[in-house]
Amino acid sequence: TDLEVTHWWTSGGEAAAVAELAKAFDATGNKWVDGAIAGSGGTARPIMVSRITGGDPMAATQFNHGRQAEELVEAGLMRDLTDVATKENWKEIIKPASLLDSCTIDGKIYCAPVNIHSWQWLWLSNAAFEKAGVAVPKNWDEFVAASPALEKAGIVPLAVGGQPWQAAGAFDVLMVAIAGKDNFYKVFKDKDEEVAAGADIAKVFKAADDARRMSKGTNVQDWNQATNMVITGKAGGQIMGDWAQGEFALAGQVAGKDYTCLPGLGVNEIISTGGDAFYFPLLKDEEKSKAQEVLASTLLAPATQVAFNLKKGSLPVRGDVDLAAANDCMKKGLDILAKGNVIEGTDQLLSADSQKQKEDLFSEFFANASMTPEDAQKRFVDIIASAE
Amino acid sequence: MLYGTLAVAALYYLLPLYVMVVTSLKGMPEIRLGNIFSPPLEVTFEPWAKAWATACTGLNCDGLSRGFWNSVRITVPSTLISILVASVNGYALANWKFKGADLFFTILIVGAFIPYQVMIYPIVIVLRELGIYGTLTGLIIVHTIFGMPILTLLFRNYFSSLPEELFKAARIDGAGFWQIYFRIMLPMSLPIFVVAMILQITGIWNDFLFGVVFTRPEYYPMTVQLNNIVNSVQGVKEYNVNMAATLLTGAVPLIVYFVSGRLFVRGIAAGAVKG
Amino acid sequence: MTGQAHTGRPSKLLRNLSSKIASIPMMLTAVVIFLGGTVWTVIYSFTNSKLLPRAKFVGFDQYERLWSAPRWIVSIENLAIYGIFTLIFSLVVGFLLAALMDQKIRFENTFRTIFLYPFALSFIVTGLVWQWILNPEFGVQSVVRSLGWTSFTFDPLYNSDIVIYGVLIAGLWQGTGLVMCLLLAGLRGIDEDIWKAARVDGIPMWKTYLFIVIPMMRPVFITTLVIIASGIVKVYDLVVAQTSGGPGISSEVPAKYVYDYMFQAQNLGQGFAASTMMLLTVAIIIIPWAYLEFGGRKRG
Amino acid sequence: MQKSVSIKDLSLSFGAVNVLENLNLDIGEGEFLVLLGSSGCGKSTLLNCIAGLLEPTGGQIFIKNKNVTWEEPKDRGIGMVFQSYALYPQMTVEKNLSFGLQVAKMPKAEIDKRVARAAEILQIGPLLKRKPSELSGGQRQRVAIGRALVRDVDVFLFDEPLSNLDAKLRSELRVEIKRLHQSLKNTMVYVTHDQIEALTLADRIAIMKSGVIQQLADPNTIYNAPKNMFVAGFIGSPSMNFLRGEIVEKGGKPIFVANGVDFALDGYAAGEPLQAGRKVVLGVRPEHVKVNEDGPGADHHQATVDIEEPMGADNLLWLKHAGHTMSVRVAGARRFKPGTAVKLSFDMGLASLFDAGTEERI
Amino acid sequence: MQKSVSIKDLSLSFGAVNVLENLNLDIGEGEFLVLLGSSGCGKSTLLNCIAGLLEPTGGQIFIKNKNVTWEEPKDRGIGMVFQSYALYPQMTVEKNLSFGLQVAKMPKAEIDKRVARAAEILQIGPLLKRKPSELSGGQRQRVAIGRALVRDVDVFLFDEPLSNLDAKLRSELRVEIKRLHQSLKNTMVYVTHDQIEALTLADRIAIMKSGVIQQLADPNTIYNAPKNMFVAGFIGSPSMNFLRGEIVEKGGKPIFVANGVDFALDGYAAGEPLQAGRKVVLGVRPEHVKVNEDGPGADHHQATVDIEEPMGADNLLWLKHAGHTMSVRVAGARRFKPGTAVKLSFDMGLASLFDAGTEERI
Ligand SMILES: Nc1ncnc2c1ncn2[C@@H]1O[C@H](COP(=O)(O)OP(=O)(O)OP(=O)(O)O)[C@@H](O)[C@H]1O
Ligand SMILES: Nc1ncnc2c1ncn2[C@@H]1O[C@H](COP(=O)(O)OP(=O)(O)OP(=O)(O)O)[C@@H](O)[C@H]1O
Ligand SMILES: [Mg+2]
Ligand SMILES: [Mg+2]
Repeated sequence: TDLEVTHWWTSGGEAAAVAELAKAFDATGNKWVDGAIAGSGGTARPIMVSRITGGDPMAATQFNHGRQAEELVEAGLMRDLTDVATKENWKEIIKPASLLDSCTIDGKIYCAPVNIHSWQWLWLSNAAFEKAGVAVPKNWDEFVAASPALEKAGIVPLAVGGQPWQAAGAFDVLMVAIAGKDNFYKVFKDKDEEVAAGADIAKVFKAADDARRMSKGTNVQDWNQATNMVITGKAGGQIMGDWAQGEFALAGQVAGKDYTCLPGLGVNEIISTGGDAFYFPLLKDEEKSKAQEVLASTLLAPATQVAFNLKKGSLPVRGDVDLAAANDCMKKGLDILAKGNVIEGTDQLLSADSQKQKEDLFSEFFANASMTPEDAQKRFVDIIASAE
Repeated sequence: MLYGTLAVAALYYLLPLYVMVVTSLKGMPEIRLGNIFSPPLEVTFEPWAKAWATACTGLNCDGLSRGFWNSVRITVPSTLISILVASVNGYALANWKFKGADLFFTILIVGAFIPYQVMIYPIVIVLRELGIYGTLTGLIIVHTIFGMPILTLLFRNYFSSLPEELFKAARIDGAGFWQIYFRIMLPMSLPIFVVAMILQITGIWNDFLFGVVFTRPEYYPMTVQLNNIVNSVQGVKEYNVNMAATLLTGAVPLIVYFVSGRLFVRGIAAGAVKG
Repeated sequence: MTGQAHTGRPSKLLRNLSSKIASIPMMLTAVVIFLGGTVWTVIYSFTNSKLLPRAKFVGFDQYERLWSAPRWIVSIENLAIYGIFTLIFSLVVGFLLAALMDQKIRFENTFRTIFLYPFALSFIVTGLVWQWILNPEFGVQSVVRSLGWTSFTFDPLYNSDIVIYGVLIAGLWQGTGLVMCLLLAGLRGIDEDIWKAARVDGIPMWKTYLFIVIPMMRPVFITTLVIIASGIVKVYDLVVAQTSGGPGISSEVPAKYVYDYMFQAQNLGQGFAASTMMLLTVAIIIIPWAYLEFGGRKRG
Repeated sequence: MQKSVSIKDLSLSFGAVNVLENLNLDIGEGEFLVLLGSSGCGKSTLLNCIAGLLEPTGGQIFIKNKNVTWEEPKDRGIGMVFQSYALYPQMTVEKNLSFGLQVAKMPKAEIDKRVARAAEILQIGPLLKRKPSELSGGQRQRVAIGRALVRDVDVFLFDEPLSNLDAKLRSELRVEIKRLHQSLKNTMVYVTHDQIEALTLADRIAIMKSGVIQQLADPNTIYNAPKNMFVAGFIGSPSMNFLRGEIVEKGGKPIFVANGVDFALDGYAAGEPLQAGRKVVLGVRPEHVKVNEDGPGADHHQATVDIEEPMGADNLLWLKHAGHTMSVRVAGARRFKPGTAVKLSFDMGLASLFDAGTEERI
Repeated sequence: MQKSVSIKDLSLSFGAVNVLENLNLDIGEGEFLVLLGSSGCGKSTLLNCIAGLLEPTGGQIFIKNKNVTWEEPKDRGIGMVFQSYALYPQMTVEKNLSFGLQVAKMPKAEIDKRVARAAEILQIGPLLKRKPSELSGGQRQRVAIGRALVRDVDVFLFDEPLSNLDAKLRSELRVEIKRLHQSLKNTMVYVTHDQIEALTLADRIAIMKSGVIQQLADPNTIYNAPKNMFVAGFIGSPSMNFLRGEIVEKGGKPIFVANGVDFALDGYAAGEPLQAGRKVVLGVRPEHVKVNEDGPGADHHQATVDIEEPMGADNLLWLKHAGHTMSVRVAGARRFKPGTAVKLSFDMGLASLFDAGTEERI
């Protein structure tokens, strides 16, 4: 049976990873009809939502798991996967459990997580630092300290692409690294305005100010172009999720040798468990509904998980798979995961609306040097105060 | 002096086209060297071939070729139907005015100013209720709807500018609504039909939003493919492929323009400018 | 169509029946889509609908939030700047070109095609090309620098203060051709004798244009203005393709705000409120015009 | 007289503007009726009502005693000819003629017969294969007439059919239309604002002003016994001379005095007694004033030539006479230099007297 | 006669089309010259050359003995009045009049004086604050004339100034223009295709055909002694009757025979001897034929009335006479039913004879 699957994985590493999913599904005798929409989730999601609400749903679609599909589920447009999940024992195999929790609404499971994406990475170009004549930094502070040397060498210290979510994401990473996990939860989970307005967070804004200074001259839009700057040594580093690794891999670079990765910015080794999940709209066609179940279980099959995540650079959602082929950075991530040093991603904690406001704030902040950290913090507090 | 000014202006208008063409004929190494205005040292058609046939979006690596036929399949019926509907409306408004017709028309014209984004939701709902969401029919209807205000205005103005006595004579000859439309008005309206056709072909061919929101992937028009190719950056941006893709996508409306530009101005003079 | 002799007045409804039937698509579009859609939008702007429309009314909350959102304010400012300059420049440039073209020049067709062809390209394409030409690393700036002026800086798309003018350049490139065409058609409609009279009166060319011809072209200018204005309000694709609203939020426009909040932020209520504000602006500009143009006047 | 077209209490308004109000008009079978009036007086509106192209706000229209007020134009037995010809530009002449018949699904043979007959009557046979754009103005107008002709209608309606033609063609086609009417004997309703056309073509003329028929009579009556000053002034070129004055009793007879000059009224057939002291207006047509000839008044009517307008066959003199300007027409050969003093005489049998208040003929 | 405008060997072509070729014309100081010709003959082109609005391909133009061939229009001392009025629609009448003066930087007081004077001459004082759209056609034309008036020019150029007006207004404004000329005494060049205007206004008329002046003479000569058949046929409405025939010797005198009917030529002043056998055309104007009156030929010229066109003051008869149609004008009071047999007589002193080949007057 043909199943149309929509997603926004169109960069080189991503496309290669999707190909693995498709291959696995095709192997079950069905057919994966690819519905890629380029231009990141911001472009793709509206189209997906329109199609689902418009009564012409695809068979499966990517969302960031978290709250993006909440209302679609509530409106009864999405398919309940509880049967498959119980049969395949997802509760047991999916690690960390919070991933499945994000798929659960009123005790029913509505999505199949496929990977864990952690935002908490700083990627550094060894070549760039060599050229600038400084050692590759071990943490954020060293990185900040090294930035004048990089600048002098004509290298942009920190690449931050123009897409709003990159700036917002970088801030979240700084938050965990500098203010710590507790403060992170207080602000984003409990929506505690006082903490948000407090001195700890002010430090984060200071760091964001540094980051802003260091990112001057990036002049690219897409995240992978920014990553490319690191790969080619035009930039010193980039705060970006583990998906960036796919790009390094595609460019034939080797972790540790050509580039360095610092989880939690080297300050606070932690992994955030955002990620992607597939949702399955309710279909009338019975045959397709059956195939949906096949797809769901295929996505979580150990072999698929390995193949997919190796290409994508993300971590598998099940703890029981063997990732011997994983590279250095990935192994670092797996270690941290094994230690249980995890936090939830902001997509899981905040509504899309608050996320968007946050993106607006930080994309403005990063682009506009005249906005003081204090002002930005004030507006940040407002957003947190009104968040649901 | 006169020609000098015109030539300078023409340069400004031609520059981007020049850049597109030149870039699309260069190889990537040459592009990295810098100057976008320098002519290619070594002309290569590879970017064109790639843009047309092998550029990837997600898993599909058949470039623009698939989108091209979809675009044709969307543009042809949408153009024809929207023009047919709008011309009949314009004709009814100009010659067979009934009470309240002006009110509908005014609403329609104000509708021309509504940003498309605002209308997406209501239209999704309407199409869903009609059960044609995601079909080609649905998309054609959407194009017809959004083409209607400006086209109706054009046709109404044009038909109003035709001598009213012609219409009266036809009525005395016993011709009815449709007979007058098909046998008297249509044959006299070539210029305005050309204008409408150009506007619709360019508009529909270039449309991205409706094509992606109101259809499913097997009908995605060329612009969606273009967007995908341009936005799916794999490593470095392949500007030459992007430019080739852009030119390929723009080729159809451009050709339509070059071929019928003369009639366009004549038609504009007849339809748009008169009140 | 009716062959029977009527002794009395036939039903009002049945008169012009074909015309009414033929106008059904127009009536449906006008009422269901444009009117219905608008009313629906306005109503739901008073709710807190998120991903799906829900009739939970929250009064003016969405509007309060809208007007306190810096991005909305920036969008409005940008639209104002973009709008005013587009109006001015496309009219001025369009008119100048039209006036030049009206001098019985040779190669008129060639020039006209050159000025008009960008109109055949989509905003996506326009945005992309200009993004590239204005890119400081290999566009105009780098070319000028490579010619020796190393301090030359021209990077509108990467400078928050002037980015909207970068968008403007592209917008004008795409749109002035049509304006020129419209105005040229208008110029051609001016009575030849007016020119002669002005020459006999000894009025210099530019004064003839300024004081006589332009005032005479009022209707054409109004039509053109409406066409330009409707394009301005709707500007979206161009910004998305060229700058995505960046750097930061400095080239955001209202239509993009609407789209982003409706779909990306999944806050339909906010999107609807922003739409309603846009509609309101449009209505204030358009309805008086539409009334004058179409409502008040009957066909002679 | 058999009635062909009969209009009862016809009213028509465009929005708030009443163009026609309670208009009544009977047109006889085979009559040539001309509607004459200045621009905007409602002539076309009336004609369009008869044709069924405008829907009256009130009243009824009968054609051949059948109420056609709500009929479609094609069912009224009328044909119409327009000022701008209104030929279908994309069709050949033949197609233009046969279009209406084809629409009516008439058999081909019959259509051909009728087209041939119309072409013969109008002598447009050689033009049948041409497009309207390849015809001269006069030929176009002939085709337009042919289009009504082929449909074999009872009533021909003409809306200023000759106004777009130049003077020479106009006078040629005028004769042709007259001849056509003499041979076809259809009822014809003809709208014009050219008084020459009205006078030469009409059996009866209806003079309209602001939607009201001022006088309906044969051309001779209209010209020589206009019912009021409007009609009198409207017909005749140059216009009738109007002299304002009053009736004075002199020698037991009423005479007319204007600016201190006497006019004997001998020969004027007044419809009512002329009381002394009544303010009246004397109307005299330019060709009814004799210059330097014997006749009534020649002894005391002195005038000076102000301007002379030689028009070939005639010579038009503008005279200063007792404080007013008077136009007088003399034969083309009789020339007068400006400044010449002349004697005038008036034939009251051809003059008109109007009440100065009501402007009606006395 | 002092020359005001003098045109020497003027040629003008639009691309391959020669509109004017080696045209020569002298216009006297204070003369009213009318250019008369049918549409497209080049009248406007000639006028535009004089005005400086068209650049001649060859030849020279002198105004007041100054070669102005290459001068700007404003420097030629000419004013021009257009058929379509060409008023600046968004300016008031006052502004229309003064705009040219303002541009020329004339002092305000002087401008006001001139505008006031023009307004007085043309009686448009009360209209000064109005916009052209609020004026009637006649008023607009007056303003258009005023615009030339304020500039105090030597030569007025009129391009069909009255063609857009209705008949009545036309005759009124005609008189006004005539009066204006009598009081201003400027040189005026007036283009028209209305022969009445030409005949009544002109000191001299230049009749043009395809860019060539056919005859340049005073109206009387043009009307009564046309130089060729084109001029003869062009002037006069209805047209001169042309009878084709030949000269026959009878009783030692040349007579004219057409369709077997004799016309004595007594009284015709031929410019050359009339040889027997010469093919000629006899031209007789409708008003020079007498009906049922005594005169030359009344004994043997029989005719039947075909159509009668009563036009008020006159009655136009279309007669069948010896195998051709002849139009004859009689007084309006004399009515003839179609079919009536009548006797005709001809006054050869007023007729014209043309060579059948060259069409030139004999
Ligand atoms: N469609 C219309 N709407 C409003 N007013 C109209 C319309 N048609 C005509 N009128 C008005 O009705 C009046 C009569 O018009 P009509 O066309 O009958 O005049 P007319 O006598 O034919 O004039 P003309 O000689 O110029 O053709 C005019 O004052 C005109 O302005
Ligand atoms: N700009 C032009 N280009 C080419 N041919 C022209 C142009 N203007 C006039 N002509 C031609 O020149 C000839 C004379 O034109 P002109 O306007 O002088 O005629 P006219 O005597 O004024 O006619 P009308 O009475 O119609 O105004 C015409 O045959 C016309 O077609
Ligand atoms: Mg009319
Ligand atoms: Mg002319």
